[in-house]
Amino acid sequence: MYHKTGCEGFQCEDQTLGADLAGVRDEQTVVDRLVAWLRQRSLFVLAYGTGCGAIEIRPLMTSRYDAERFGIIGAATPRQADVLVISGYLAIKTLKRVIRSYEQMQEPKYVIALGSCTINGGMYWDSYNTVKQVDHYLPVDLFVNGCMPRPEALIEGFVALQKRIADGEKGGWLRYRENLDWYKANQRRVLGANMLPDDTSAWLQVGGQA
Amino acid sequence: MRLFLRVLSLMVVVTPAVTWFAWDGALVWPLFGGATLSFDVTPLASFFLLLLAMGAPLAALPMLRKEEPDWQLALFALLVLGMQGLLLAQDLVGFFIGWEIMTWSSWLLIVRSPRTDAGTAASYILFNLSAAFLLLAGLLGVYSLTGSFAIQALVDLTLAQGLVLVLLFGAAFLIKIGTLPLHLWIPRSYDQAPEPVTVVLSALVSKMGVYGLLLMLILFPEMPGRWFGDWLNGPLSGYGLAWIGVITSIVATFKAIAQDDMKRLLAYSSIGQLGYVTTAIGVGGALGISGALYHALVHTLVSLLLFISFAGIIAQTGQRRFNDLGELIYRMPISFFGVLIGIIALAGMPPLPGFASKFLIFVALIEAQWILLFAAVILSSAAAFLYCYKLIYAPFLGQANSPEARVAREAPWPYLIPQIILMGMLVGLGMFPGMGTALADPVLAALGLAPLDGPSLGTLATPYGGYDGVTLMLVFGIAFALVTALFYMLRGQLRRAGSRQDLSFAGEVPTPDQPLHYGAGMGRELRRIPLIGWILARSSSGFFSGLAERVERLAEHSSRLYPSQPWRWVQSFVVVFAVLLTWGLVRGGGL
Amino acid sequence: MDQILLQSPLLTPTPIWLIALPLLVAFLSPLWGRARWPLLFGVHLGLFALALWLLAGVQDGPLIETLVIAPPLGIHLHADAVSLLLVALLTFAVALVAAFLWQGARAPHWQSRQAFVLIMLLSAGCNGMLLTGDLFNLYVFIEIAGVSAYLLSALRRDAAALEAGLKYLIIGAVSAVFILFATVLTYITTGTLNLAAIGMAFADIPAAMQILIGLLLLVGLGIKAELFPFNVWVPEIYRGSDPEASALFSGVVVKAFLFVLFNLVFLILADPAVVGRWLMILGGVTMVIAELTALRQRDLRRMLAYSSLGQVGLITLALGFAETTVVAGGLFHLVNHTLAKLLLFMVAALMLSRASSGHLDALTGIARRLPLAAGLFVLGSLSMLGLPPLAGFMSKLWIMAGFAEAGVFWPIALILLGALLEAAYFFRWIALFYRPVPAPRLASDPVGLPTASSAVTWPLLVLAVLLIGFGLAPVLLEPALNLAAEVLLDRSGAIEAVMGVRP
Amino acid sequence: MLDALDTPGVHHALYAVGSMALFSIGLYGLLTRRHLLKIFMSLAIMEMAVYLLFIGLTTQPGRTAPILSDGLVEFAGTADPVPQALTLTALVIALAVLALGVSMSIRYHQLTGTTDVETMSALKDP
Amino acid sequence: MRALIDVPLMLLVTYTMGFFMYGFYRQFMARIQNRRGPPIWQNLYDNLKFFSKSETLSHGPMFFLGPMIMMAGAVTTVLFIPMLKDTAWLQGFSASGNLILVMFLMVVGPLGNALAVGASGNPFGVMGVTRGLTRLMGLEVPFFLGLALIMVQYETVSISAIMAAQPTLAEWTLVTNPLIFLVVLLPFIASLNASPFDVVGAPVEVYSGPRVEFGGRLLGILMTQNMMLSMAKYVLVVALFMGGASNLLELFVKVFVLFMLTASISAVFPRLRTEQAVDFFWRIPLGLGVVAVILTLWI
Repeated sequence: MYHKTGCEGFQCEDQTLGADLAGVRDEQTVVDRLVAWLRQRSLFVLAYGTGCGAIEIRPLMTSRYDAERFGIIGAATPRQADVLVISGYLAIKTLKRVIRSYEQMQEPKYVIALGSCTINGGMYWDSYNTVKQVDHYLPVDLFVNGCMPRPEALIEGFVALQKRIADGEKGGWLRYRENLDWYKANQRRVLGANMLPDDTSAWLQVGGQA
Repeated sequence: MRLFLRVLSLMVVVTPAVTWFAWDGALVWPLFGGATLSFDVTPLASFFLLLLAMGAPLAALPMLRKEEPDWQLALFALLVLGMQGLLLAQDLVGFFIGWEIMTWSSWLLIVRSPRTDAGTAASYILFNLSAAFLLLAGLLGVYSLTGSFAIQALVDLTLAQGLVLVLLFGAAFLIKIGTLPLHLWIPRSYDQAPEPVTVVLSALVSKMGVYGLLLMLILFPEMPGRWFGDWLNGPLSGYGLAWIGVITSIVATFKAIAQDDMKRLLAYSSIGQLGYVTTAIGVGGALGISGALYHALVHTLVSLLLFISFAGIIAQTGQRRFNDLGELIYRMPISFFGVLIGIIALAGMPPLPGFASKFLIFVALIEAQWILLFAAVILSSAAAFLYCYKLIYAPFLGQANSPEARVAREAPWPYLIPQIILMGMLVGLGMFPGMGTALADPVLAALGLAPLDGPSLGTLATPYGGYDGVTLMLVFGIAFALVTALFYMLRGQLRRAGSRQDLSFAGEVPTPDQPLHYGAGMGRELRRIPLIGWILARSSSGFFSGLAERVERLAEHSSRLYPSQPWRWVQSFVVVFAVLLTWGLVRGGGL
Repeated sequence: MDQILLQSPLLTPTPIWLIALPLLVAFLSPLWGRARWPLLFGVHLGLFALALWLLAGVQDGPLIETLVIAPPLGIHLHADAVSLLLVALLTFAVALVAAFLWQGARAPHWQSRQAFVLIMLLSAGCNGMLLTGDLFNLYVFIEIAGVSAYLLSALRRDAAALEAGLKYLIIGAVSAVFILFATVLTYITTGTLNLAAIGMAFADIPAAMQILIGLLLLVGLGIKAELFPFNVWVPEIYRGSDPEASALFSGVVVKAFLFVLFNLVFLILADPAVVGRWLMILGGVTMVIAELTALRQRDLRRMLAYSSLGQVGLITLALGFAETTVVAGGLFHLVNHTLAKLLLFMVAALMLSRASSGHLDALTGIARRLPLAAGLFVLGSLSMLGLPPLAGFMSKLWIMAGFAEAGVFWPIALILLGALLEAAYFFRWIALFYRPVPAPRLASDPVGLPTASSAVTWPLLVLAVLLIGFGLAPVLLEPALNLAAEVLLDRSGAIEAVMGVRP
Repeated sequence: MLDALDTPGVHHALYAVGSMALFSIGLYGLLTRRHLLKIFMSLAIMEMAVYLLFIGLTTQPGRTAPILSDGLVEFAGTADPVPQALTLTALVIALAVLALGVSMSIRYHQLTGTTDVETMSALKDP
Repeated sequence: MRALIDVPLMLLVTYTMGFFMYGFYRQFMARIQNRRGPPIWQNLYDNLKFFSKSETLSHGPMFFLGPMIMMAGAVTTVLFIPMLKDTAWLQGFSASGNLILVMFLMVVGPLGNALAVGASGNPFGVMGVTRGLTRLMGLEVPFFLGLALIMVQYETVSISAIMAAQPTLAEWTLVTNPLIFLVVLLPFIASLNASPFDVVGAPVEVYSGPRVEFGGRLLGILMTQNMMLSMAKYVLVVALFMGGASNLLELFVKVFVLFMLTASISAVFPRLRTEQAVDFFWRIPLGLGVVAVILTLWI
């Protein structure tokens, strides 16, 4: 992405946040709006429990924080999920699985990354086997900062995401499509011989329309 | 010569159809001692003759392939002749002759298969001959009572006479039907017989046992009522028979679920389905009998369809275990639809006719108020869903699990034509469920029961209510079409998965050589359910193999009676002579 | 009748030719050269025709042919409906064996003149046994048949054949001693050897002596008629002999002895029912034990031997019942067993000529080499088991229907049990024949011997056609069998025909 | 004194006892001997016993052989001719059988080098 | 002609009741767990969200047709159950069907699902199907035993006739023969795929289940048919045990009461493993059923 936009990590987020959404809103029909509203109102979460963030997801769903009241509920498999939550540092070994899970989700799909580890490596900044910047490999829609962020922060993140969805903002999955070559090159660089087969992403390359 | 043999055999194979359409007048053939064999078509025979007339030519089609040996068709023609003779016979000797021709010609068909082992060959012939000899004994019993072999109502029997005769005939027919625990010969022989032959065994030969069982209703009109008394609105003997049938079907169903070989599974399923028929006959009454006939009809069509489909698969892939197949749906689509229709009918799901026959049986049970039996039938019926699913999943769905399954091609036409015809028949019968009862009504009349007399062919009517097959089929069809159309009207696009390995697999990436097929293991965990585990851990094969071992040991002892030294021979003569002489002299009498 | 017969005894077809012709042809054997087998076949076909012709003439009463002095003092032939029926059967059987040997036997020992002479003698002896009306002549014919049988058994002249011949000879001699002893005692007590006269006088001799004679005859004839426990020798002999010879033993010799046994029982005893009952038990035991033992046999000839014993037991069971229907059925079964056993033994001969031995393993998969023979074996065994639509079924049904009519059920149970055991081993053999095996396991044709021509199968086909024919239409034989059964059971009629007075 | 013994009854009893003794000897031999020739000898002895019984019991002291020669012109005072004739026939047959047996034994001995029935085992199934 | 109005109306009623009841269920569970819970419309939102997904992955024709069969089966089932009594409206095609037919029609859906899952080639999905079929085997025995007792009691297999035979509270099957209701209740809950017998789907927690491969609009179809079929089952049980309903309001109230009962049971009992569930059905409800048979028929 860097080569196209000249930004990296949360710099890009700044850019995207600052983008003008007014034009988008005008292009939406009533049906589009309804659909967008429905999408934000019902988020099925595939919580990829990597790192310490996995422990933070659980209270989110239980009585104390009760994310269900926002229509957020867990999903068992990527096929049913709308949001992928990457909850912490990603080892290279885990990255492969995360990418696979992400590619198997059905569009529209969103990625929320938890904690500083996903932003810049965090306390694992010099580890030999973790991924430092997750958005080099997956189109993260939202980073939730902290080490680890509390469930309240997580809920805030979700609400922010819901708002962006309702506004009809261009989701990360479209970025993934547009910059597939770049994402794939990054992935290939890290994964090397363990690179995923392209059966889940090839259709994007041939210009597949979802 | 080959061509002549084939044409001749084919002509014989269509004779049941000719007989069914064009028979008029009786045929009489003299036997010794003034006895005669006579042949005619009775309503009951006519029903089963119809099954034969439909089944025989369809089953013969796969045998016409070049790959199949000549003798197969010729022996099959003989088998058809035997069954036809059995059905047409008006006397027990003719019945027995047909029965035995059927037995040994089918045995020869089985034994010439390269897969048949000695144990199977022996168990098939010994069980069937035991049945035949029990039948013969019963027939001679009837002869000693009436002085004639004619099939007629036996009245005024004493309890002992009746009991002995009923046991002899009943055991014979129950062996043929494959009732527990006398079913052991069925799975082995169905499994190991050549594929086109298994079709015949399951679809047609087993029905002859049903015919025999129904014949007993004619032979022993007093059996239900007089001998054992009543039990809950029905005869106790019928109650017993019904339980025998239902236990057979339950156990056979569980055994079927545990099989990992297609034909073996179908064999157990066949046993189970005929268990329903036995139950229905046990229930008796107009509903029970017509349910039995209807189910026999459906099972004939279904087992023809399924066995022919699987014969096609085996011919194309050379594999017969669930583990070694998979994903054939794209390579053998017509066979897939054949099996799909087959299992829907087999599982007794509406709108196909399997439901119609089961409905009749259920209503008969409710009418008789035999509720526990009803629950037991439901148990085996519901458990049958499991093996039905296994039947369609393991070969056609899932992932191809052997090189053959990956490159297989659609079965050749001799397999497909009968499948297409049978699918049409099943769907037609499902749409017009009244056709089955219309066919069964003459039999009911002949048995002295009130026919069901549906208002139209589209409805299956019973005194307890019925259903309309045409409406059902239309509603389902229209609903299906509308749902599919609406789905396409929604936004977004349907995308085909990039590869067969594109599975949600907990993030893992399965490789093509990973065993992703869940064929043979399916149903294995059922063993953990106490009842099923208990049933599956049991088998009557130990008893029979023990019996065989005892006989062998006895034979070993008796062969010691035949020494090879001359002086031993003379010794035994002298001893016997001396003993007899002493005994004779002590007795003091002359000759 | 006597007058007609005496006018031109040499030209008229009289029963004596049935015995004399084979003897004559046998003793003139040096004349025949290479035409021996056709001659053997032709002669027996002629005798068969003669027997049938005579059979047509004895519908109303037996034909008594005096040889030297008029009975009861002299020697006579007693040709009635049953003995002629059996003669017809046996000559036909020998004719078929002859045809088979003519076309099929290429081994040197069957090419020799000996074989020809021996079969002729065997045939003469058996016919004599069936026809004679004199106890001592019976002994003589038994010995003629016996000696030729011993030699036929040892014809192959290797160790196994000689062993079989020697054992057969020993046991035959023992049997002969017993029969001779009985003959002697009979003469001493009754003063006559004419069977009819003995029949008149037997009831008057002391009870102990009756039992002694009866037991001596039972042992002597029982050995030859293969009744348990006197049949212990049979498997050995059949195993050692060539199947062609065994066919003759089982199809011809045993049948003659069975007839002799029952003819004596029915003719001599005033009340054959008691002895008949014991013979039934004996037959039943014979059948069950033999069928049981056959289960374990691993050699084709041995298996066929036990099967033969079983069938003999069944026939004994039927004939011992002394009731017309059952006896007629028993005679029918006797006919069927002869036909089927001939077929089976000839098929065995064909198979042994192609396989390395008669052992189970050697014969596995033989059907691929000999499809027709295997098919005929199936046919023969089906008839043997009594499965429709073959003749064996009809005869068994006939017997059992007779028992059922009389309300006696234990023989039915025994017969069915026996048939089931029989099925167990016959079907095992058939299954083995049809088992696919790699070709190298089959032995190649014996080197140096020309293979049998395909014409060798026509006697087998004739037998097959007969088995099917009789199975489909037992009415063809019904009148003859019923008459034969009546004649066999009609003691007073037989005695009256000879002695002129009713007993 | 011995005349008293010279009655048919005593004679017949003697013959009967003698032939039974012979018969038993033969039977004993048959049951115990294993040599082929000894078996045939035993068989011959048994047959002899039967002949002896036959001849002995059908005649009486003082009777002559039933042969019409030396001036005898009628069958008076002769023994019953039938047993004599029959015995002769039986003897011939027995001789033939015996000869056959012996020749076969020799042949068997030539082939296998044994004459012991106990070791005959070619017909046994393994 | 009436069918043209009846059919959409019946489908609408079941669908509405479906999302409403399930929305209520989520609320109810949330309150029990001391949560605020989603709005009552949440199920509708979820369902429509799935229908508006832009990508739907298919594993081949059969994978696609399976949910269609399932939906068609659910629609047919709904249309063969009479909703009201004493009126000609909302009867659907129930005159052409009967109780046994309806019970078997309910299995058509799972069959379609099973075919689709099989076609996906995912072994986890097939494991789920096997579990489902196993549970079906367990629950159908006591369920049908109870239904058979009802059929014997009213001597008919027609649902309308059974409904018509219970005009007043005193004649409800629930009152005349409460034992049958006890027999049927737990299998009924299992047939709704509800806790404590919901290990088959295990909606959130277990990776393997029949729905493992479904996403997007296909999942929406599955959800819809599940809601409709469940409501059809409630309507059926109401008809059989609670005398049916004369108008939609009555129907709604009765279904709601029944729903409360089942929801309460689901809320308090822990989940059973498949084989435990089957064994349970064959011990407790079936044992009760046998007792019921003995009491009603033999005594």
